[in-house]
Amino acid sequence: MAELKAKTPYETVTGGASGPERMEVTPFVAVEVDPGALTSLAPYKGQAKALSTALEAAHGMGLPKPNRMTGKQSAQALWFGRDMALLIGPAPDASLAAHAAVTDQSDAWSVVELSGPGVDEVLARLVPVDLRGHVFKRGHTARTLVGHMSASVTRTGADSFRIMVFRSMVKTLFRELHHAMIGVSARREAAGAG
Amino acid sequence: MRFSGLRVLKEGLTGNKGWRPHWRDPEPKSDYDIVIIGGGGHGLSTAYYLAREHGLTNVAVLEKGYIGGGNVGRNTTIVRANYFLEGNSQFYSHSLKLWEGLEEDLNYNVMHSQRGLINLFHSDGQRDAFARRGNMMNSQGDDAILLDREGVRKELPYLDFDNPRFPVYGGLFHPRGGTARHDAVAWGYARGADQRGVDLIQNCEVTGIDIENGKVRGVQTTRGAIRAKKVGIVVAGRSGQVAAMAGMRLPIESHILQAFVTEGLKPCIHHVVSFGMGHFYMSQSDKGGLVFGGDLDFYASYAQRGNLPMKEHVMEAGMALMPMIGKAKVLRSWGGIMDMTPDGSPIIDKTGIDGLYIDCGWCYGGFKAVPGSGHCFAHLIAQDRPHAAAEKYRLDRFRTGYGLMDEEGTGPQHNLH
Amino acid sequence: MRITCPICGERDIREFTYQGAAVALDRPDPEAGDEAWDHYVHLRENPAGRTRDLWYHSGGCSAWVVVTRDTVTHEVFDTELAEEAKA
Amino acid sequence: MRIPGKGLIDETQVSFRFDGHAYEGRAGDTLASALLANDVRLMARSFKYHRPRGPLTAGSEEPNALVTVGEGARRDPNVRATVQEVYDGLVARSQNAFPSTSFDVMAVNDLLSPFLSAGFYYKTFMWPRAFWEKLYEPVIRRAAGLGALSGEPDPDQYEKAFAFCDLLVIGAGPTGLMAALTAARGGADVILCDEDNRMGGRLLAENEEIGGMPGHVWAEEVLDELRDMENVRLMTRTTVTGAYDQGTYGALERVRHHRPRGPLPKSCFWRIVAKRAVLAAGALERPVAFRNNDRPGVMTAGATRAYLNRWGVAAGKSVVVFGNTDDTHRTARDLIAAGVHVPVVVDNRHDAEPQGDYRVIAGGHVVNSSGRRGVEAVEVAHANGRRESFACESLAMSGGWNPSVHLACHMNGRPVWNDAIQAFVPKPGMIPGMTAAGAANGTFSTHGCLEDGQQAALDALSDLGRKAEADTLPPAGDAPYRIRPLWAVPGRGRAWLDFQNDVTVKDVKLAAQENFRSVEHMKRYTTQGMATDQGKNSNVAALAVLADATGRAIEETGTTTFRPPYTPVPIAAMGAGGGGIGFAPQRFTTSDAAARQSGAPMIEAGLWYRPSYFPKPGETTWRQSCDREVRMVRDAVGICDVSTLGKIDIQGPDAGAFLDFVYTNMFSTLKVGRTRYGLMLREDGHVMDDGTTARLGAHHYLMTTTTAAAGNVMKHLDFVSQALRPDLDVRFTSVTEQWAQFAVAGPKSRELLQGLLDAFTPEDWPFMACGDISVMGVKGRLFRISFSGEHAYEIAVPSRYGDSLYRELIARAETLGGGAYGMEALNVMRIEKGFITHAEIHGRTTAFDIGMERMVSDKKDCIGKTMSERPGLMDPMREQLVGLKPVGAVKQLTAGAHLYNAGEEPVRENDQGYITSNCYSPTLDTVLALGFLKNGRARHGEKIRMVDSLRGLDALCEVCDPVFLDPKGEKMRG
Repeated sequence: MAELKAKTPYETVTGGASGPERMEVTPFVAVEVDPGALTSLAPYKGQAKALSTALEAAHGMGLPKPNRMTGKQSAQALWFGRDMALLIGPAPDASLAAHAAVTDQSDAWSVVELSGPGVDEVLARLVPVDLRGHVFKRGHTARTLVGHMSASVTRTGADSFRIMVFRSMVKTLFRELHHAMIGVSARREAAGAG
Repeated sequence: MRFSGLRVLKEGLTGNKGWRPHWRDPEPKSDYDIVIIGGGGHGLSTAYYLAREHGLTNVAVLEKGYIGGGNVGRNTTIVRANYFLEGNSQFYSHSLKLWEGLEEDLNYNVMHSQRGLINLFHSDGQRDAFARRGNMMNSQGDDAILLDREGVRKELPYLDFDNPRFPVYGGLFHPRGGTARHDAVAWGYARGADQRGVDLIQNCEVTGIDIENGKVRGVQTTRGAIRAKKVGIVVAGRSGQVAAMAGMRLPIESHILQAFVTEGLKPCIHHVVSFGMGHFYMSQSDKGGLVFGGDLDFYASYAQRGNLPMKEHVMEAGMALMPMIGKAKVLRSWGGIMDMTPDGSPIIDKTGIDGLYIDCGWCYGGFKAVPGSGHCFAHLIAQDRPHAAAEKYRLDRFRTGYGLMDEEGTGPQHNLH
Repeated sequence: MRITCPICGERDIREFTYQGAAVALDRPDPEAGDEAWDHYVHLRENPAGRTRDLWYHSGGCSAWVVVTRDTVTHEVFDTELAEEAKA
Repeated sequence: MRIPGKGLIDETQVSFRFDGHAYEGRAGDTLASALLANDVRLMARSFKYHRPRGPLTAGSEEPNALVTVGEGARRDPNVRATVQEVYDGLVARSQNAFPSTSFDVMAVNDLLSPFLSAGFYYKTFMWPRAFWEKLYEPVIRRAAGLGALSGEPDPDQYEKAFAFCDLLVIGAGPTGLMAALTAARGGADVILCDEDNRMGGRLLAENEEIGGMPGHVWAEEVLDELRDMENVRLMTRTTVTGAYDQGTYGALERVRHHRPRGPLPKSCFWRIVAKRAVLAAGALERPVAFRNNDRPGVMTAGATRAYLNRWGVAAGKSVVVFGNTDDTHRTARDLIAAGVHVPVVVDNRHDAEPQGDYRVIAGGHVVNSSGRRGVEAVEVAHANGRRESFACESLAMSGGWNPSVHLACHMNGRPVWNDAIQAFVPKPGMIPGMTAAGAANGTFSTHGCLEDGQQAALDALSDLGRKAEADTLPPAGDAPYRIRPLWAVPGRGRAWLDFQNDVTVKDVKLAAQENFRSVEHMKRYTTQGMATDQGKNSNVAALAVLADATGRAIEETGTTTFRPPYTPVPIAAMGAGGGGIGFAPQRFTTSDAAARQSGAPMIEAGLWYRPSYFPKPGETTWRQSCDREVRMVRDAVGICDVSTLGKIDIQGPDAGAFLDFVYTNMFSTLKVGRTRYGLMLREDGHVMDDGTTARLGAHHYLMTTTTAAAGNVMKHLDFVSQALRPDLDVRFTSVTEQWAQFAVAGPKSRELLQGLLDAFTPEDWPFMACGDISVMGVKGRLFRISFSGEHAYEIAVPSRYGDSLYRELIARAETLGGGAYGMEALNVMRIEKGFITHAEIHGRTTAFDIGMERMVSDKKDCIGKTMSERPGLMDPMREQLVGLKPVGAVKQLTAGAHLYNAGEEPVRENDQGYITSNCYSPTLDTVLALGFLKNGRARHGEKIRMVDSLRGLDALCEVCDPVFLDPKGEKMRG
């Protein structure tokens, strides 16, 4: 019997199977990543603390405060909106469901890693939030807009961000990132050329 | 003094010394038959028609600032009769007919220009909704033509037909739609009312409405008390505050609508064009400026100014629809106060107080309604019964649910109409 | 205009969707009568000045926020979560 | 005329063209300075009288020298020659003149000016009526306007961006530089914006010393320090165009107006969010109104000095200077030092003395100019009335300076009159968080500007909670500003106020004579201040004239409203990203690629794309494909992607109670493993949305919304939960994107699934059942629901498998004689079944109207219930949902057509309803329609008239039940 084949969001939209999408406009790179399972955790009334404890016990980190991410590379908890966190990486432990609405979101989001020196400038073309390094530090996250798309934006390093938009909008995300990257890149070139 | 080309020639030859004031600045009398609160387009036209149609000239129009200083002087000047719900259909049809004779009637060139209005649609569903509208317009005796995509291309070749996010499927063409010179409308009515004996009192703010035993007796103003047998409230942008003086609460939330004009350009847009997917409409003024607007800023406001997100949205829509306008430069933006009702349609009605009448809730429809609103409001005040064209504009329709006119179908959220 | 979401912090209004007067929080009893319901659904105080209204942080965390602000100056005095304003 | 050795720009030559002629300029030149250097001063024609014009100013406020830059689709109209930088290959030409600026036939208007007085058009062109649109208006429109758009799509790139800072400094003259330096040294994040291509402001235009060095050198030193600081961002060529709420500013950066084509965006529109701002935008010089003051060669004195000192260009070999402050003398000194002849300085102050080797006429006025296409001489009146003529090539005039208060007034604040400087200044606090400083605040000495800028920065630092110290200010000029009002020189003839719009002193007086006495009336009647400079050059003088004509003081007369933008902003910049497909995000289903590969035309459904139909070889019309697809589903099996419907996962102990509150019908009673159709109302009792909701567990539901309403429903649920019923413990997550969901519909759907699902017992899946399944090893969900009226399922898998499953489904369907069906077929089948969509629930329909009033449970309260019971919403004469079939000769029914009683005239008064949806039903071989008809449910069987005047159709049809096919639902239940 044939198997159902999994595709990345970008592969799905383009009908191709060439692996995760990677787009480079020197010195910036945007690449589609597979962060593992994505599970939304929405604690029931009065259960946030209990959920945090259960999360800590099961996956090694507590519930993040608003606008923050907790955890390590292998398992992260990303604040994802009012009364909601997104468990990234492992499959959720069964104990969590006692305290929270647990919903699989692994296929709902397109996840893109954007990096390059001074990459804040690229996102400054798309995101109405102050993402400069001394304000929006590693582990800071925001539910906000990227262009006209509802998004989650997280700083993952000095020069890198994780951007999440609805899976169906992945093409628009790459298109808008491309436009922004080209603009910043051309300015750098023009400034360099004097 | 009658205006004419000959008069302009004669005055030109004699140094333009003979021109007289277009209206007087009388002191308020202590007593009038009728006081109209509000010297905007609707108030001035009400006064004009009270005098012209009903012979009532012992009338004062009280204006807290300068006449024509409200929305009549800060809109996108579109004149149309393209509604599809009973009530609106007959009213705007009536108003458009008044527009069509307005210059002769007022002896004032308001530059009413029926250059045609095209509402674009971008899906089969929108086409069907516009077909319903167009058929209603025709059955009302107005004019509508359903254009297909090629028909639109013929009229508006500069639209983006090649790579648009929302392709143009067609358009509803309203040949009698168009524009007018907004200020001139206010001035023309003011002059006409003044010539017939109406007192236009500027810089006179109403501070209270005198009511005794359920009957109106007059108003208090910053220039003294004025008695009146009847009082009409027609104060777009301040309806809630003035109605509150009579103890009324209205089904109105006031919102900003921004509008924009570019620097003058040689003629490039003939019609009034309206986008179906992004709240954007544009026409070109006689001076060459592209006059355009979009949706409300969405939050309740009396500031007469808006914020950037809606400006950007409107201009993005402009670029989406007609990419040739990119290098037109926006010269000025401004905001009007839209009195939004729960169904997006206005109110012309008696109040619970004897002798007190109200004309309000014009949402964005106010400018084209200026003649019709004044004509029907004057009728209501003079005859104490509604004019047939405006009989659906009842205040109690929201409570009873009878005769709601929700053209947008968005329900009782005021800012969505 | 910028509004401070009680959860996310200060944000551009492009992230928010406006609803209308905060009277929407005070839903009448089904039997309250047509006048009470007319007031709730249709009639508005519509002040030129200080007002309380409801905004949805649609482009952010999905919180409903009650904003106290001035409709003439656009000054924002205070924001709180609708959930807490209600409680 | 270029003066060797003068100016701050380098010697690099650049070649450009203007009106077809080749010229040489220098890098750093503006088009205006380069043309003046080439002795070209006629650059444009005025708007109304088509008078010849040269540059009046040296800045963005220029009213005269507007040109068109570039060619073809890139041509850019109404560019200020005074701002446009020249570069190699620049092509510019004049506009609003035919055939040329030197000979413009429209200049006949100038001769007709007595008849073209203010507001003349309101008094004429009324007869005959039809002539307005046919004759008068076209002529007026052609004569009006300035430059022309290319008429082609703008091919340039534009961008928008956000920036944030502690302190925004607007303007980089002495005030702004000092403010930025102070704030930056104090540790604040600073953005310093200047509209010029080079920072320094008036320091680049004046002979002025700061700290013992030339002002421009001091400026460069400050800029060097600022450039090296990480907390400072310098933005040249960036005009702050508007001040908005809570410290938001709009700014336009001209990124590539000074370069030939390349990858750079043409411009960038910035939204700058600043905790504090300093308005250091300087001041603008006022021209003086006197007879024929508009001739090329007449310019402001400040512009004369700027051309001389910054660009090394003299406006003429001999220049008369006229003014009312010491700037007059500064101008004369600079000119003389550069070797330019100054025949006379006319100073309207009676105590004026020469400050150098030149003649002064104290208490005098320039009363007229003469010359052909440019000034050749001016006539001066002495204080005693004696007239004297002076030959000259240029006149430098100054009526004093207006602080650039504009941005401070963008929130409706009105500036206040300052008698000492005869100008309006900002009132503190007009923009929360913004302080005006320096010349923008009416401080005109260099020392005063430095002091003001420093203080404004210190105040801002203190507001920001930073410790700040005042450094010692470098010494700078601190001469007092002495001014004698000088607005309009009395006399005959036309004296221009608004140069571009050709508004003269006479026009303003005529407005007053006709009782347009309010400043707003005067503006609107005369068009004073409505030109591209928005009155920057003329408003205050016009006010003074109006005040004089109406016997009021200037402050009493008031100003008109200052509105954004400060200088015009291209629509393409503020609308960047909106063109083409960029206007809104595109959403693609997981089957999108497969559908396109099979040739399906895709149509927009909200932000989504969905296949319209799937053409097979030989099919030439959509109807052929659609009819086949309908038959295919009815006879075999069809596959359709339904993932775009909103899916909301609802969990929590109170989930059932919550759904009971948002739906009209009961969901707390629904069995686990079952699905129910639900109807949702708005609070005003009209239908909001409908859809099915499945109960997956005791506390777990999955709601389906329509595609169009998905976002709104989510918002509504959040509202009800947070704002109305926070007592209920329930949580929502949108899973629209998580699941790819496909309808498998038709009599062979069961057979198809049997081979596909890992364990499938059809008997376990009765109509409206739902639950987990395994599809080729992948966990999914199955719903036994139908929107086609057939025995049907919807199968859902995680989206990553969507493409794969879709292809598998199609392949299997094809082996069963089935295949894909699109939106057209879906629509036909739902009409056949009388299922409603947003064509019917269009926001004005109630449950009563669609015959679902019994779905409003009387056992409970729900959103919309109370208001749905308003008498007007239950009235039997409301338009009710009906089915319609043609019964006359005309067999067409069209959506949007209206209904009338048979035999009645199709006029609005007789309107009985309208058609919402129509189709040809291949199943029933007839045209069908759904519509709304007054009291329709009671009229089944009645014959009524359908009229579609737009399409010329007039048909007789029969009213029937909206369910045309299988009314008992045996097929879908069976």
